[in-house]
Amino acid sequence: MSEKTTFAQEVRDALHHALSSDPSVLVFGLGVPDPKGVFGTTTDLQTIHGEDRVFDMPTSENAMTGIAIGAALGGFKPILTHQRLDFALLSMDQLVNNAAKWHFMFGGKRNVPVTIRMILGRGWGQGPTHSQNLQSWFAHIPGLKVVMPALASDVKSLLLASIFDPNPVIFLEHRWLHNMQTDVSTVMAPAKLGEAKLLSRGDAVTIVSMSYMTIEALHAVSCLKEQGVEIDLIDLRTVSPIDWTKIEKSVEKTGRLLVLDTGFKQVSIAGEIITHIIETSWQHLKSQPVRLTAPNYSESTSPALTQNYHVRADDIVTKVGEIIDKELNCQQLIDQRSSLHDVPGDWFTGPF
Amino acid sequence: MSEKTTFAQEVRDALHHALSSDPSVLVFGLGVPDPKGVFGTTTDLQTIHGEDRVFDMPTSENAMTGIAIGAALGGFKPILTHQRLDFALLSMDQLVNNAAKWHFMFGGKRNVPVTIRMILGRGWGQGPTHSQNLQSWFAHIPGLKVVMPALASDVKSLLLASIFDPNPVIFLEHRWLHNMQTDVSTVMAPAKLGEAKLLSRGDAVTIVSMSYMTIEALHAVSCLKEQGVEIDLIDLRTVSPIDWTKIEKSVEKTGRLLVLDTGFKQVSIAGEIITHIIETSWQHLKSQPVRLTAPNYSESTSPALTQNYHVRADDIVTKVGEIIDKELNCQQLIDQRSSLHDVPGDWFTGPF
Amino acid sequence: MNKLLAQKLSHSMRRIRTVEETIAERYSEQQMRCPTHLSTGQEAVSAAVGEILRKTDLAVSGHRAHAHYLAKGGNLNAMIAEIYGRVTGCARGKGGSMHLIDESVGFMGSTAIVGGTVPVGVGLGYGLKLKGEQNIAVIFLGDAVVETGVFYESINFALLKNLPVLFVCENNQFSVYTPLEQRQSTTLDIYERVAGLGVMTEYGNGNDVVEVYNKTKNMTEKIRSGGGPAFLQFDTFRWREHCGPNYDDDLNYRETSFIEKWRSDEPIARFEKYAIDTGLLKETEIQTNQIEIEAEVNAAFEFAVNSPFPHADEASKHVFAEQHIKG
Amino acid sequence: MNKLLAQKLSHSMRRIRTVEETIAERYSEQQMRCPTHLSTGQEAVSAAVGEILRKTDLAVSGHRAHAHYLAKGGNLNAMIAEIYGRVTGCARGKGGSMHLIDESVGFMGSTAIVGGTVPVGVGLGYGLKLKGEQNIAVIFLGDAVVETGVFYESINFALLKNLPVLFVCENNQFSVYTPLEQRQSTTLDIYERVAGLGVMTEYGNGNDVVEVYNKTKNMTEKIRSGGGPAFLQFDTFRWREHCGPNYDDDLNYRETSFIEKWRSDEPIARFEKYAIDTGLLKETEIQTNQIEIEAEVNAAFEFAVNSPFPHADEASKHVFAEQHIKG
Ligand SMILES: Cc1ncc(C[n+]2csc(CCOP(=O)(O)OP(=O)(O)O)c2C)c(N)n1
Ligand SMILES: Cc1ncc(C[n+]2csc(CCOP(=O)(O)OP(=O)(O)O)c2C)c(N)n1
Ligand SMILES: [Mg+2]
Ligand SMILES: [Mg+2]
Repeated sequence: MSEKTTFAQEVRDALHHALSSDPSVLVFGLGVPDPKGVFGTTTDLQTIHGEDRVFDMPTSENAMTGIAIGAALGGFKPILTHQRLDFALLSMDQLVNNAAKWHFMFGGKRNVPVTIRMILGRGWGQGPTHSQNLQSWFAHIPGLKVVMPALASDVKSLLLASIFDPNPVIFLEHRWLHNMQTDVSTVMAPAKLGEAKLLSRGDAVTIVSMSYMTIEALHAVSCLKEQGVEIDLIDLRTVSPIDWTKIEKSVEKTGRLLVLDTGFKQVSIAGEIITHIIETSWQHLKSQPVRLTAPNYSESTSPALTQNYHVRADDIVTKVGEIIDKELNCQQLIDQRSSLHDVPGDWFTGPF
Repeated sequence: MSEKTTFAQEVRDALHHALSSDPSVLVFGLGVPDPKGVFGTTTDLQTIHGEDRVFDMPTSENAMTGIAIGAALGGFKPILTHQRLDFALLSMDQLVNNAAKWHFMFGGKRNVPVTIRMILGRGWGQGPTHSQNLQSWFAHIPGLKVVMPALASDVKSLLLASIFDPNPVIFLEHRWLHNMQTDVSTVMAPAKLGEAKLLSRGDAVTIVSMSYMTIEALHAVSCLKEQGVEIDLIDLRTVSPIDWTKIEKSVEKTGRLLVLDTGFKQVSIAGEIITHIIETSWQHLKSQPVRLTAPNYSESTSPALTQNYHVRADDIVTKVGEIIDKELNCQQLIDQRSSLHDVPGDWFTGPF
Repeated sequence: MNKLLAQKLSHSMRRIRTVEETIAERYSEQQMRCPTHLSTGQEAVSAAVGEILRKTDLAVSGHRAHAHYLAKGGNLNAMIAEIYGRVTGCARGKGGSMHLIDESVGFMGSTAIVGGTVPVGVGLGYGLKLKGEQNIAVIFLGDAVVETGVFYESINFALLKNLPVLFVCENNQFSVYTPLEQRQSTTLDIYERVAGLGVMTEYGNGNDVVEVYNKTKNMTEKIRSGGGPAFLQFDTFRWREHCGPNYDDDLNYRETSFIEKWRSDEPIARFEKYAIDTGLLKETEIQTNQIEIEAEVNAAFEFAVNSPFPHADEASKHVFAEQHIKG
Repeated sequence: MNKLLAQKLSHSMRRIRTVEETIAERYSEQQMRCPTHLSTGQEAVSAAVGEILRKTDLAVSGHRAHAHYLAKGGNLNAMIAEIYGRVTGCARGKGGSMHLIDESVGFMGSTAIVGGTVPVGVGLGYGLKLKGEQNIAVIFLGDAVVETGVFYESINFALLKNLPVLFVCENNQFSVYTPLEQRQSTTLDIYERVAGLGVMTEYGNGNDVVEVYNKTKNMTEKIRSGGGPAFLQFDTFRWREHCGPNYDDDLNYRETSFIEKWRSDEPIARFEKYAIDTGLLKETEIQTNQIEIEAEVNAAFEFAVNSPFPHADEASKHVFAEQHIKG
């Protein structure tokens, strides 16, 4: 049996590798060198790489984003971390008016290689301002790349690709993924941003997914397989730019599309994918494309109000059943659930 | 012949009326009391209503949004103006984490009646950071209403509705509309937010549009009419919430949908409308729904690079021709153009 | 200082302490399922400021708001129920520990984004000024708020319009695990930097409830008489971990000597010693008080755990208000 | 002050003035189709700072950046072509007057959002410090920038890390039509408030190029020797309208006496009178200079109007960089 590691540990390994292999890499953010090391993703990095290159910061999200941009223009490759995406709302001016546009508005004279990690909260009373999944916003802005890793085995190569990409990259880490396990591997090759990954093959339906939704989709897919329904499951990995070729090819085969999204429904990435498929693959569609997303309201704090908030594996199975007009059973998925709905697993006992 | 007034003047009249009829109304923003009065939309209001209720502000977009929220909680109805939407990017934290969520996250204990006017720039070298149309962002956030007036005859009632709505309303005024003319009227009835308006009737195609795009659409519709093509033209007026009933009903009739949007294509309101129609009206569709939007890159400064950037009436005619598979002529629309492509009319000679 | 005031301060500090420590004790039951920031050790500031404020003064706060809410007169049952996610909570269970509200006593809301309510408080102050009723707006903030741009924007506007706004900074010298000197230039202390902007300021020992009381009293009077905004810094110390019920001194992010210095001088014992020594309070009175407080707090937890959860339908409610709600 | 320096300062101020006034003259031809903010009247600050900075120092600026770009050594032809929207422009016509860049001389970019480049400059300063080459980052800013939160966040970080950053504030006392006292609490002057935060500051008359030179020289030396960030405020006066080529004094937003005071003391005449009086410069030298400058400026406009527009395809280019571009 191979040794196991976690998603969070893989993030840390990617950061450590980047810092080790390129002296221009900088890592900073609230709590980066603290005892908890941003959920274990930055542990010991300051001790190893020094205070100049790895440091904590003031609660000044907007300026620190601009400082990252300036450092990038000065030849560095900064990686800025926000413990919640929600805090980064303070930095939209620097992100959108400067980072995203610098290369364009100066006619290609310079590029801005910054990576901005933002953690997506969920459950345990994160509530309205600690649980926003605003990938739609970033994907709407020309000049930003947006990465949403799902698999612990993918996150290292995706983060390395983001760090060494010449453009500003928003790297969205779902809090519920940090404890996911994978085999230890020493491969340090960056992925290609903009390439989705086919996680399972099938003719029945194409499911397009991202981030934590992909974990739910994987459960759904195996439950569906047992019932004879084979799924093309595409994990987006990069939600901007989107790997249209892979999605179009799959829909050409299946004629059926279900898109999963961790964000609010209205003006979602899921909607964009459906619209794009309507534009490109209309003639291949056998049924109407469908999306499952978070609803058009915020996640509340009370566990009583988050019970049905998020899309789960059984919802996916049910929706596939509707799409292919077949009675499917998902009781097994519901029975499998070992922990309460508002925690990623029994290991999580609060508070953050 | 009735007397004429302009879109800008109608905005000013709405503000004046609101200030006159409700002592809790406040108007502030950069330049509000200055000699230019925000393109003539705030002229003389300070002189009439006093410095306590109508005032200039520091270049502190984030705090001033929070101050508007605080004033609202204290019983006032503040109207904050940004001369460009782009500047409001500094205030996303206050807008999204506070204004949009206050009512929700305090369990309905209080509402936040703020109106935030943002002007959308275009042309005359506005460039990447003075021309963003980010209605998609606002429409993605639960708790914000988003109004995009098109007609000079509509703007007054829409602004009054926004001011007196109990929720935060983003009111997006396209700079190219300010000089549009309409008949003077003394009606001061607020519109209903969330209600679109059918501007022309027809069976061929449903066109859904917003803000300045509606002006281009009106030209297209009359050119199409001359060629025997009758259009259902729906001016959205409110892009969140969207008047789904009106759009669904029209598509049920026409079976064909073209959506126009002033914003970037990827993750646009246009995409949301198409996806929604796919979800609700799949069985009524005779052809694939289509959108015309700004492209997935920013508006450049050089006039040479904005020539084909925006969707114009003739593009709409051509697209309708594709949808209904009919050769249509739009030369007349091109010939009609009296001013250069980067100004709203000959009256505009720069610089802002 | 008179007897009545001494009683009130002791009672208020003990009440806050008892609430916080009861939360800490019961958090592991896994029924308070939200991030929770306790104020144990920092009670003096809230207690003193709370005694000075009028019900018609308006207050806002941040993530660590239990003490502010209680001291301003917020309903205890509704707060505990809120932390338990019950429909009887002050935000019907939608906001949790970080979103407290009780407008009936002028507690206008606490939110979770650092610095997020600072301009809101200034906007409340603007409204109060227009209404001309000599009420003030109070903004409770931590030392990290002084790093946020919106704080300076808010200060500038408050000065510009000469607003009746009191900024109360509880400097517990840490932001999560990070000491002040890793986040701010500390050549000048916080209050000195704020004074440098032209704001009236005062500085004091946040463990000393009498000092906090006197300095705050003095400053609020200046504000009420039209003196414009003021900023108070009180140094203080948080006993437990930043977020959650435990002690985390084993992580060694704070010097042992530092911890001991602050703990040994803790506000309740310090004040009660003084009050007993000077004859303001009697040991027995304090004990009686404590018993009453414990009964009240236990009742609040009873209330909370016996309250129903909000109905599932509430999840989608309150996105838009249907009408203007009077405060 | 020596002869060479006097010549350079006179030349630099005249060159900036001539460029700005030629733009003003030709703007009505409707070929410079972008918002354009002129620095006529404010030349002294740019000229003096520009003489002091090294090519390897890095500068950023805001919407009113022509003078900063030119003084830092930016290519004149590329700037005029940029304003004309031509492909030979410093940003290939994509950015216009408000987006100037010439990294070959350390002018790292100007942008259109008030305060937007302040943290960028601090980030450049952080990089310079890590590289340890005693270069400094210079941030040009207007008086309105002092109202933005990001300014304070940037100041805090620059102090915290003791960065080699020079903030140069040209206080022309107006933001568009709005005087300082309607935007800021002016009990203390800007530099006094910044000093209050713990920053080294200096204040001077922005019409006096000698004063600007000496105070800036002194401050840059302190910064280079590790003294940390510094803030300079120079009061100055914009002749023309905020944005565009015209005079707008008919709008009466500035007092006539104020206008007359500043215009009568304008920086070029003031300096040249002094330089001639003290024998540093001769009238004839100045005239020869001016003729050369006019020829250079006219040539730049010739270059611009004769340059091609970018090809339509360029509109969609440069959204993403394909590779890292070395500065
Ligand atoms: C804008 C923002 N950034 C980061 C956080 C995460 N965060 C929550 S509390 C906190 C520390 C605040 O410290 P301080 O203001 O000193 O208050 P204390 O916790 O010490 O009472 C931080 C950084 C946040 N909530 N908001
Ligand atoms: C964030 C932001 N708000 C508003 C504007 C509009 N605006 C452009 S220039 C300007 C005035 C800036 O004044 P100042 O900094 O004093 O510079 P000056 O124009 O006087 O040189 C304003 C408000 C903007 N560009 N960015
Ligand atoms: Mg603290
Ligand atoms: Mg100015």
